Amino acid sequence: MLPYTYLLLIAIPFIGAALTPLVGHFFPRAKGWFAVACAALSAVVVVSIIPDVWNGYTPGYTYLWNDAIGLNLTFYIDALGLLLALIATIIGLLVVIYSVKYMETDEKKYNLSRYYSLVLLFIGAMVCLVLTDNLLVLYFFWEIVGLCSYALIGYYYDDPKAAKAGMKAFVTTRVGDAFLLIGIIVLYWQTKSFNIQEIILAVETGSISVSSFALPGACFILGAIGKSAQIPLHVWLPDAMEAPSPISALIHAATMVNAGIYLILRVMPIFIDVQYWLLAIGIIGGVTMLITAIQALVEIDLKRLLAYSTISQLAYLMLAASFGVTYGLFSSSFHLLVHGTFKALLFLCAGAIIHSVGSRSMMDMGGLKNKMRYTFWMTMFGAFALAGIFPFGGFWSKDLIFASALKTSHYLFFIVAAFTALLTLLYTLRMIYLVFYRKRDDEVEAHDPSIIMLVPLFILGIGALTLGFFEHTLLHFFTNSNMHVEVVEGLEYFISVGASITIMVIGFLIFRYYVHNRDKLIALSKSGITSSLYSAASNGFYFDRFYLWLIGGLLATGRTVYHKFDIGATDRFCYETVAGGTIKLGQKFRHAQTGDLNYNMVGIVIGAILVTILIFLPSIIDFLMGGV
Amino acid sequence: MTPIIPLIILIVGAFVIYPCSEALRRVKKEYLVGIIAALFFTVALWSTLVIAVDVWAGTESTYCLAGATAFRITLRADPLAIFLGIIAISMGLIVSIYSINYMKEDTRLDKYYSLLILLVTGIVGIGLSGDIFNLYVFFELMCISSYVLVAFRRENWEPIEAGFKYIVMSATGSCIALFAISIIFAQTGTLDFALLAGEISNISNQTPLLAAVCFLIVGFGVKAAIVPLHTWLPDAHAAAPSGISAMLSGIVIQSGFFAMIRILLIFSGTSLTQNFGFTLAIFGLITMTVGNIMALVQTDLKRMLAYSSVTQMGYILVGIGLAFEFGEIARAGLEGGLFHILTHAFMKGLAFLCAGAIIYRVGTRDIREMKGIGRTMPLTALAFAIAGLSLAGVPPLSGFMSKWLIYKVGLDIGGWGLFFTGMAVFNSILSLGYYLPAINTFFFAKETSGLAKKAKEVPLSMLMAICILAAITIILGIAPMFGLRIVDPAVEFMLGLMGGA
Amino acid sequence: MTEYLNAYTLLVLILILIGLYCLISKRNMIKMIIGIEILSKGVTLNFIATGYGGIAQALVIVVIVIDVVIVAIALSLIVNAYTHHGVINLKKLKRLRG
Amino acid sequence: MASIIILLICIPFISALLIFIGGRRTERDLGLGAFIASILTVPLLLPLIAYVQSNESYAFTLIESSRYLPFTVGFMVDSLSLILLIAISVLSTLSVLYSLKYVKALHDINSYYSGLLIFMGGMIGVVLASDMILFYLFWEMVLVASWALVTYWGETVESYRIGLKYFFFTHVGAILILVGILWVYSLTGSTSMHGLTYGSNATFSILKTIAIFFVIGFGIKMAIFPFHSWLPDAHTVAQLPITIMLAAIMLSTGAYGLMRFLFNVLPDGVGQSLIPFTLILAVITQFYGAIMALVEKDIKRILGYSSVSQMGYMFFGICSCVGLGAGGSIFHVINHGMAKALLFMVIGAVALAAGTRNIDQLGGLAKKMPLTALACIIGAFSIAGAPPFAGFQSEWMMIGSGFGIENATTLIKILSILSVCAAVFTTGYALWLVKRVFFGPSKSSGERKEVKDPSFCLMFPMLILSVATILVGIYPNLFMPLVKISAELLGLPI
Repeated sequence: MLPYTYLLLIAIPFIGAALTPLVGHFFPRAKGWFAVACAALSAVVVVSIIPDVWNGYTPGYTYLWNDAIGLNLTFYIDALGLLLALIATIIGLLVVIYSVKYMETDEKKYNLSRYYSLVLLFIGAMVCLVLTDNLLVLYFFWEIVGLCSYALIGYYYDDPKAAKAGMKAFVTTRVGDAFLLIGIIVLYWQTKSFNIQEIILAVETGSISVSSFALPGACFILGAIGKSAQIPLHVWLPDAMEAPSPISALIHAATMVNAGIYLILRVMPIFIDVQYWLLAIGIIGGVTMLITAIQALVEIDLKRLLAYSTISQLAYLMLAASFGVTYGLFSSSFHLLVHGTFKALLFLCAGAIIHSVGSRSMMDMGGLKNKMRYTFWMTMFGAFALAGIFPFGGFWSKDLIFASALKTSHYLFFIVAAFTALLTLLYTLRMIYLVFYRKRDDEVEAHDPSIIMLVPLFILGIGALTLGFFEHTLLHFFTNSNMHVEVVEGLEYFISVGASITIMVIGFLIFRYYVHNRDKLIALSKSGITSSLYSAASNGFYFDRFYLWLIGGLLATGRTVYHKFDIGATDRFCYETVAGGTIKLGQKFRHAQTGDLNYNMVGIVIGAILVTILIFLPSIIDFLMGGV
Repeated sequence: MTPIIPLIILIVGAFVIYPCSEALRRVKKEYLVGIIAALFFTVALWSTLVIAVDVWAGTESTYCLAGATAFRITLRADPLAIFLGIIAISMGLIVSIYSINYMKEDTRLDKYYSLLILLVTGIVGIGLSGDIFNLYVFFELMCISSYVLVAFRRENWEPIEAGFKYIVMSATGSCIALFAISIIFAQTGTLDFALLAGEISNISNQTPLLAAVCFLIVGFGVKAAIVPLHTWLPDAHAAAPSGISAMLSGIVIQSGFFAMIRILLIFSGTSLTQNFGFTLAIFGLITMTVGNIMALVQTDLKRMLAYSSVTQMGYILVGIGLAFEFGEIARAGLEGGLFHILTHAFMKGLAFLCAGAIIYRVGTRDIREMKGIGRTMPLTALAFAIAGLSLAGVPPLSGFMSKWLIYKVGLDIGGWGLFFTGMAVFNSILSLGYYLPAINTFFFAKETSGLAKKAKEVPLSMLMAICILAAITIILGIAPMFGLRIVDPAVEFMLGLMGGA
Repeated sequence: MTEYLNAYTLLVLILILIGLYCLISKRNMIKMIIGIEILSKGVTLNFIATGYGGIAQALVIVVIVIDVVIVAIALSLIVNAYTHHGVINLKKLKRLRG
Repeated sequence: MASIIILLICIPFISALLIFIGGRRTERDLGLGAFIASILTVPLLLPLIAYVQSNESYAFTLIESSRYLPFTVGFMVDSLSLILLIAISVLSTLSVLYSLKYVKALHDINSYYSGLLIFMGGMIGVVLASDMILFYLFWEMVLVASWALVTYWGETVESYRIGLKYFFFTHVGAILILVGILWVYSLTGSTSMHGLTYGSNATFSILKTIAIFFVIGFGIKMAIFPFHSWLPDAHTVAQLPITIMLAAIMLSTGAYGLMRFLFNVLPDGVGQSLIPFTLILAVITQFYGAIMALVEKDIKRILGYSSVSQMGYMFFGICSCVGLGAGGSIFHVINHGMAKALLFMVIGAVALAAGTRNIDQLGGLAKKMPLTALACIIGAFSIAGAPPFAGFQSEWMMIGSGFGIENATTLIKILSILSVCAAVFTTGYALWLVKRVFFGPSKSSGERKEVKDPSFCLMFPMLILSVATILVGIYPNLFMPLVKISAELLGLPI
């Protein structure tokens, strides 16, 4: 470990983020490289922690940030957190490098300082999020990464779609966040602690009853599905594709969206004994992966397709997590790493393609294979990894998930995962076909990007190809750092390997049929039952429409209530009933003041009688009582 | 210094006004006669203060005009008299300053000022009288001066109608009060305050005396504008010249009430069934509520203020009535009641003077015609706002301070007392209901009405009077101890009489 | 009760009631003044009836003087009302109300 | 120490008088005078902060209650009042600074500034008073001053009617408070706000009734549903600096009063007994304000309803009677004050530049007013309770406090969950506001060419508040020790 690691962890990205606008102001051309330097430095710092953790040492550190309410910056670094931190910093570094060239053209219209500043802020927040042990601090950074995501989705702020998408992303995830906050607070009131390790210890020693954890457990799941875009809170991620492509690669594929999974894995020891907790995660994962894979099948926007694919793959992580600490934790983490790598690669490639073609619709692409050679090959690497083709990373990680499912007897989940793998293969191949192979009547102008953009692609491509072979290294890393991880030796399970291979074969067969009979299929999709399925899938299974209906109804109700209550009841009550009533009473009283002197004299007589009655009241009462 | 000195000064003043006025008329500066009146008031105030220092120190001074022990005419300077005297003379002083410009266009100023001085003389005399009949005489002096002053602009319809109503009702009241005095005289054979208490406790049959109490309350109640005896008040207050309205509202109706409690005090120390405190408090509640509700619907500024006076009398009645009923425990009621007489004199005086100033410039009494007057007459309107908020009991103005003491008395008593407090608090919201719209109209109305546009700030003497009263209203709110310093000896004195059976 | 009901007291009460009746029922301004006078005289009689001799007489004289002044002022008002506005009936004087 | 407190109270009033007298001077001179007067109070706080951190509280009596004075003129400063004081002096100073440029060409500018200073002085008095009647005096002074400011210099024709409404609503609240004070006095025989001892006749049901009076009385000032309807109106109609004072500080004095009276004046356990009732009101307020903010079109009204919602949070925190909630509410006084002041300043600048406050006619201003947009985002996120901005630090404490209530019934649990869910709506309207005003295509560009960031006088307060919002967000220890002591003083340790 480097000296002052903890300080550097926080300081480098955040100070970098703060300084970027200044650098951008004084040296406009250097700000990109300044950001690269900052990202690289943080990567170095994170990498420097690896040896310690590898050797089984768990670095910890506490800074009393806001002691009064337990908001203390506590670091607890184990393999899981470090893995996420590594992904964040290294992919972050690659993305920043990529951006230097990619974002160049935006310089005139938008201030790039904002971009780099936010990216650095994001990297720093992500690192802190995964390394901290304090749930409240976790929530703090959880929100900051959401904030960066919001700001970067809406980076092209004068595009109404982007502005809307940013807001949608933040508000939707905020629903999850609110529940996460409830969970954290309820957990706090029940355990009097925000520290995950303390709570785990308390749960393990049995000093706290798990039965009361149902509410926080459910809240944590809701928090996770918001951030990781699982059903029913997944609607923000496809829209988030309005962000610049590097941001999609970094935030919406490789890092932030993994935070939800990370949270589930992190708190799993706390809630593992809560009834149905794991099952709920598994069901959410299973449903999500199926639905979004189908949506990916019919999507024609390249980035949205990748977004659906991301949701679907994240659902794998959820599903894997539901296999418990022993089997699920590692398989989930492993796929997380692999998926982060290849999906970032795919997004960067897509970015290069879109940059070059000038459109995001795959209908505007086609026949790009020869025009963008390097990009094509890198996309193929990513796509094979996504589709789980041997020997790319995805094959190994998915295989591990299948095997874990079988080992833990989750057969239904196994079938769902396998079927989704088939769908995955199909939409991947469709994508490749539409973008690179499909023949077009007209020519599309396209060319490979510059070397600065290609370098990150190559690095990630190599990762997608080779990461699968590092399964055991990673396992060693996990077991060394006290993570209670066991793992199935994937290849020992012939069923799972067989399944993987069968899927590959069937997938290719179906795809062959698709390529040859594409027109027929398109016609089929417009008729009969399939058409309604098709339109449902292409409309995102009406989730968006439902939410819009909900919000619209709410606003309409709000308006009604405003008119009925604020204007109607309160104002009318105050002005008409109370004030008007009093004045009416006054008008009545007014008649008593006749202005006639004779009446006034009668008033005097009445007054005299009243006074006499009151004065003699005791005597009268005495008299009456005496009479009785 | 003997207590007759202020009276002599004032009476001399009333007569000196004539030659002075004659002399000034020759140089066409008749209106300056107000300065002479103010001078006399100043001297009288000074002499009262000189007496006050002695009285507060504990030496009551008595001046015997004539008579033997059983029936004598005495002037006795006790803290209560000093209290009333100081308020009355200062109000007279301020009103005479105000009237210098306000009455500039009127004729017969010699009569106006001498009547004003006589009015004040009557009030001072009410305080100083050592026996009931003397008190009655001074009371009538005050009444008669005020009859003439109300109907001073006798060419117009309104003063005549109001004046006539005022005379008839007030004279009837006086007669009833006098009837009560005659009963007391018949039963006890004396009218001297010092002797009465002893005589009363010797009397076995109390029914005539209780009847006398009834007639006292009704008789002086007409003057004190207790509902339902108040009907003369809105007419008279609205019809009188504003300076006189200020006097009427500020001190004359309180003097009626003062005369009543002065006599009732004798009974409070005796074994007589003391139900009258409760009666007063009940009438207080009715009075304040009716006054407020009536004021709510007025569009005539002065009439609104007049009804507000009815309300404020209600507060005083509640405070002092409860004090009569409960004695020492309800001390705050006496403090509050007397303090409210003090603060009300100044704040209602201020309100009427401002109203007079505005009417003087605008030429109408309709509030709706005064839109935006705050822009053309900022100081006057601001002073009116201070008076209005103070009357509505908004701190930190003096009205809140005195009302707070009246709220307090109900709490000190507990039980039923809480009801009185609750009603009093509720009424302070009601009173905001007419002051606030009025202030709003003055300042915040978007368009300035045609009449208000032509208005400008009033002449110096009026402004001076207004500013003095506004300052007093604020100062008594921030530092009520200045006021309570005058009130406190009077409270002690009254408590002494109540407990001294 | 009987001890109070001597002739004087009765007369006093009758006078006062007549005065009040007059004030309540009569519409003529002059009659109102007469009503006050009757009322006042009833009260005056009560003073005399006390039997305190000289003192009472002194008081009564003062009261009568005061009465005279009040009546004088009231009458002057009536004169003004009549000369300026031609009104002597209360019913027609009724403008201020509410 | 006593002299400092007296100075703190006197400076605004005396300078108000001086400014009023100096009516003939130029606008600039008057504004500068007001600015100097208000900023003078800021350094005066420093010794108080130092003192309170080491000694908890300082109380002194200027004039004892006596026969000549029916209450004690005494002042007390402890950490709770200190937090309010900081908010009051700093934010008032900033709004005076903002006024310098914003309220040009107003009539009677001298009265405006002196009214503003009296408003400020009244609030300082409210938080320093140690006697209930004195508290009430200052309380009403605040009301009168703010009413005059709202109505006299109102931006629209409506101000006449709305001024009345504002005054009546809040005055009725004040009267209820007064009734409560009087009742407490009748039970204890003392008007002091500290160390009261209740006699045996103070049964729990009586105390509970008094507590209801206080809750409703202060609830009206805090614009708690269903007494909220004065707030959006008053906020909309007032001149912007006045709106800032109203929204950012005056509402918080309501929270201050509620805390003082519920926890210091009334004995322990009274506040707890009102729990489902108060929490229901709080949750309704949170949602109601947020939904109305979504519905509204006028950007000032949006923020007005946002204040309603935020006050719902504070009300929730206080009424949960849990240390975390009380602490959060105390802290939120600062954080909400900063964020809301910031947002109103932004809105003011936007309205000034774009010439409209209708959100449908705004849009795409980020390009032309980048700094303002940044400030708006910071303010909006702070209101939405998103880290790293200050709002987060206090908001989670308040909304989470419901879960800390002991022996919670299902209803309370549901209310607690709902109060957290309200945060989603808060985010919704805050972000939607930002989006509609600053993002998307520019709508009003055709008519107005010179839309740009405002001048220094308007920008400077925004910058200060933005920086402070971030600073407090990442370094809450700036206030947390004070907040912690305050919560302990209220008998609700965090």
